[in-house]
Amino acid sequence: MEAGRLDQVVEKEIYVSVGPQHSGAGHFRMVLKLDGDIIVDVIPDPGFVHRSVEKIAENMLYVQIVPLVEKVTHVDASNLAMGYVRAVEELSGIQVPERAKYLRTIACELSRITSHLYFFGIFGIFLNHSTMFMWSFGDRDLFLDLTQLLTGTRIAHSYILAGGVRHDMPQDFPDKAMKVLDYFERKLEDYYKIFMLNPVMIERTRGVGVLSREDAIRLGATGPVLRASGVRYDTRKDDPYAAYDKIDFEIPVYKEGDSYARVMVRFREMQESVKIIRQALRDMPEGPVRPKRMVPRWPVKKGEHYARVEAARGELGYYIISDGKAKPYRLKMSSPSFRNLLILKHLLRGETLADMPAIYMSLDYWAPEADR
Amino acid sequence: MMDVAGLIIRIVKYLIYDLTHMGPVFKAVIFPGLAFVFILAIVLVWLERKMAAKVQMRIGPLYAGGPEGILQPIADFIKFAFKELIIPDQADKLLFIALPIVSLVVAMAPIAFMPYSRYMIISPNPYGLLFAMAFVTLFPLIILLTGWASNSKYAFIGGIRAAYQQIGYELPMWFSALGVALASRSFDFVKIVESQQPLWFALTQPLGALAFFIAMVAEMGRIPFDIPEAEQEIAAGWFVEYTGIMFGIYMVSAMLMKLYVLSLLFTVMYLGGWLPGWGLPEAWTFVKAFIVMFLIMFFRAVFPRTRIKTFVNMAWDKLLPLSIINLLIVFALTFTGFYGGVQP
Amino acid sequence: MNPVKAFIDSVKSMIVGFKYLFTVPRMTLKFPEQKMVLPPGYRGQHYLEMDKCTGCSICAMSCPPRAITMVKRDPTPRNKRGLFPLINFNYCIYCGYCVLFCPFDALHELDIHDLAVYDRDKLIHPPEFLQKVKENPEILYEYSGMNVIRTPRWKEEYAEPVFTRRGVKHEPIRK
Amino acid sequence: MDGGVYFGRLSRVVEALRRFAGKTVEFDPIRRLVNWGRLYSLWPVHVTTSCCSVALGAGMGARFDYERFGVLPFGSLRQNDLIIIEGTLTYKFAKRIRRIYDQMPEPKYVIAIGACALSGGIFRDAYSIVKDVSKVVPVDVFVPGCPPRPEALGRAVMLLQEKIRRSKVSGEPIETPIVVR
Repeated sequence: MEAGRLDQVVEKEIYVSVGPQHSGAGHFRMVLKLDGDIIVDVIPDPGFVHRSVEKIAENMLYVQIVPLVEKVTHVDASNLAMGYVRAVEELSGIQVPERAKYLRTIACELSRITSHLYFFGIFGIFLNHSTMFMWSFGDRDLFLDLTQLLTGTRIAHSYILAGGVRHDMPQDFPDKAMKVLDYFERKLEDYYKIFMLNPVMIERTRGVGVLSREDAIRLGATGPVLRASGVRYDTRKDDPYAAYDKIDFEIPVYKEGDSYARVMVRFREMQESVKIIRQALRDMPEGPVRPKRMVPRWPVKKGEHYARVEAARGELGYYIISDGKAKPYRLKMSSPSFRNLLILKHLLRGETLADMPAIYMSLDYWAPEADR
Repeated sequence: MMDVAGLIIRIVKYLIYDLTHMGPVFKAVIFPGLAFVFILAIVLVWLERKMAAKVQMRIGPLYAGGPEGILQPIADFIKFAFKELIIPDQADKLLFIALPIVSLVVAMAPIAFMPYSRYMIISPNPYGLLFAMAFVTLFPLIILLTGWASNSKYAFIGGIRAAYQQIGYELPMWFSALGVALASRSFDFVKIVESQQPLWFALTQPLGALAFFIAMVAEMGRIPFDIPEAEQEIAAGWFVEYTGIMFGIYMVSAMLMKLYVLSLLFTVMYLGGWLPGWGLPEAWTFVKAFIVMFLIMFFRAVFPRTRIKTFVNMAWDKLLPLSIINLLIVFALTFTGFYGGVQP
Repeated sequence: MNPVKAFIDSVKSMIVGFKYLFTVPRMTLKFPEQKMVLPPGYRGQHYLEMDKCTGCSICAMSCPPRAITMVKRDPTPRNKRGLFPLINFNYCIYCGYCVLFCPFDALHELDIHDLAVYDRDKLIHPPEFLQKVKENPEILYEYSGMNVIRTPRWKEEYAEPVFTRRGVKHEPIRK
Repeated sequence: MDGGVYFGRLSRVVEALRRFAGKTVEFDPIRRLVNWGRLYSLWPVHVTTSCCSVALGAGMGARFDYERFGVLPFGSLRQNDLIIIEGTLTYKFAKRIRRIYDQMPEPKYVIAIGACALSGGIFRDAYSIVKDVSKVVPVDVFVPGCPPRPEALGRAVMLLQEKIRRSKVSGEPIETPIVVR
């Protein structure tokens, strides 16, 4: 709309731009068409972080693509790498030592916890609950300490490589991990009391942005969004990878399908992740974690393959076409955030402007992942 | 010339007498007035940030200077004072420039009627409660005007929200205040406090006190009712276009003066002001008001923001009946002579 | 929602807040004064041992952002072609592949990872400089112009998180 | 552009006053006071260009807590002083960043963090990204890393504070040799 004086506005609807500079939208823009306080229509404007990852990947060695795909979702790096490495390994039949599988599980779950904590922080700040932001980001840092102990860096791990993991875990890792997990389990109770039980928060999220089971399936929702709508679907159970088939854990499912359920699914998933890490540390067998010598060229066979993993935001798929050379012919990512973006439009229509942050953030939309 | 010199000498003599005997100038400029309020404002900003930081397991402002970074608010203010002023092309310029100053005046005016003790009051007035409440009521209109003058969509939505919010809390607030006035049979703050002699009104009118408290937090625009300036929905709401010192003035008036004035109002109306009155009566008032301020600032660390819809629903469904029931109870009690003692 | 239950839950939330206000310790790492102990194997700034380098260029080949260029220097007995890596930290993503894939252990990583510069040219580290970093890692701060903020009035000490029953805090350790 | 019109017809008088004030303000005690206010009150804009925002988030969180330095994120850009460009800047975003920069009041500062912001990093083959952020907005401090540690961002804030401390109120740097303390 042209910038004019407000008293000259005769239309009933006004357009309000949310993002990219806006405390309610990071690297994403949507234009809301408002009738009074009701959102009549949403015009999403993604693509602010489009970096043509798939095309760049065609000019890179297979090993170099691991950090590349991690950049797509920095908060969830190991899961992203896990999906890619799984595709490569299954395509060319690379065997992975047993211990490496457990280490991969630990890395993936640490990654999931940090990602969910990131979600909680941002969700808190979107509801203007700054304490939740500070607590989540503070506790997230303790987990980043663990990942830096395990993988060598805080965020972009590049830990999971074809044929194993980069290096074995340090001697003092289990002790430190147990300390952090004990602390975190105690802390989660306080999270629950100050945020989930908080009547103001419940009032803002319960019954807001309800996604029915049918709509969730029809629109292709994935991950916690799908599970909050009552669909029990998780790649970790349905198509196990790493060591998930040997580990006992539950998949939290909620029936309500509103923002509160989506938050609760993530909350319960963090508790499950803590359990998974504990079990993996306990059951981990001895043995090698990688081939003797790491080489930058991976022996990838000719062919094509699709593999998927359960990233923090949902099911993440990689499709690789290889012509047997050092670089892939084509790499296609199917990212969960992009699939959940469709739902945003569906959910926002008819809600009020005040519900926009609660709905938008409850999808845990990560723009670089959707734009790629 | 001699006359002028004599006049100056007389003025100086008067000032000395006034300042040493706590006359009107002392009251207006130093103790319940300007100097005290501005020092308190600095301490409050610092305290709010520090307290939120402690709940959030972090430190808060530290390196700006002073013990524990107490100079941080001054640094912020200096920065704003020397920042560029931007007046949007499309704005209503006169209103845009004038409104911050008007808002400061309106926000600070009730201080004149607020008693710290029987004598420590800038402008004693038999209708002090009415005046103070009238000025308090005026502030959302300034927010609405600001939203209009900025001619920005975010600011406009913020202004509309403020007006909408006022529709919710205004009636419960006045009805609760009416209960106090009825019980003490006066609009005079001094009489209101004195008539709380055995029991505070917070104890004899708990429903009214609760309704007034919630309406008061909404009036301040503090979390959980900071709906007009909702950062995450409408950028920063009604002051989105203000820069530099004009924003600084808004921060002082909207964020701090309202907090201070309304907390003091609550103390005087419901918490018995300077009662029990022995020792230094001003200290009693101050400590009580400070606890109220502390509690309201503490909400920031615990609650998220409500929605405008819910708030207005709650105000009409819960607060208004609460305040009316309170009023009826007070009405009944006055006939039984429960609040006797102070005659009109 | 039931208003009485809502009131009780609000009070519960506030009690948690008060608990944190009075009992739980702060977890902030006072950064310029305190530094974190980084684990061995942390992927920070690189250094080079020029006498081990053979100029095989595997580091440059495996570098995902192509931050490493092989530059010509005086040949050594081991390095007959005289090719040594120059690392441009404008590009470097600290993935550590160069160190991982180096067959001769010539490249290594330090635990220094807090560089910031006014001038981006200071981030291009030629092989001689990478060699010097090994002997004196502090040279990194001087070279990048950060010595203006490293004042002696801060006693820099190492700290690490300590978990107590009430929470977590950072306590200084001796290293 | 969304700048301001300075007081309409009074602009000439205002300009003279400004010149006078500009001279007065550069006296050393006043300059130090103003710079002290500025350097301990850097409010960053809520703009996340890309994924290095995780470093900023960690820095704002309870572990590193940049509010100690006076860095307090605030909702609206008219009240902010600092843009932190976090990572990749696409051409689509670059227009907005320039617009955000123009809308902010003087003085304003820019910190660019992450390899992508410095040079394009791993994505510099992409057709859609800006390889050099300083061609879009003037950058004061650069931070390498992908993403940088929060400590590095803290160092960047300290470098920026040092830069402000050694500049005039108008923003020009003072020509003094940098003394190694």
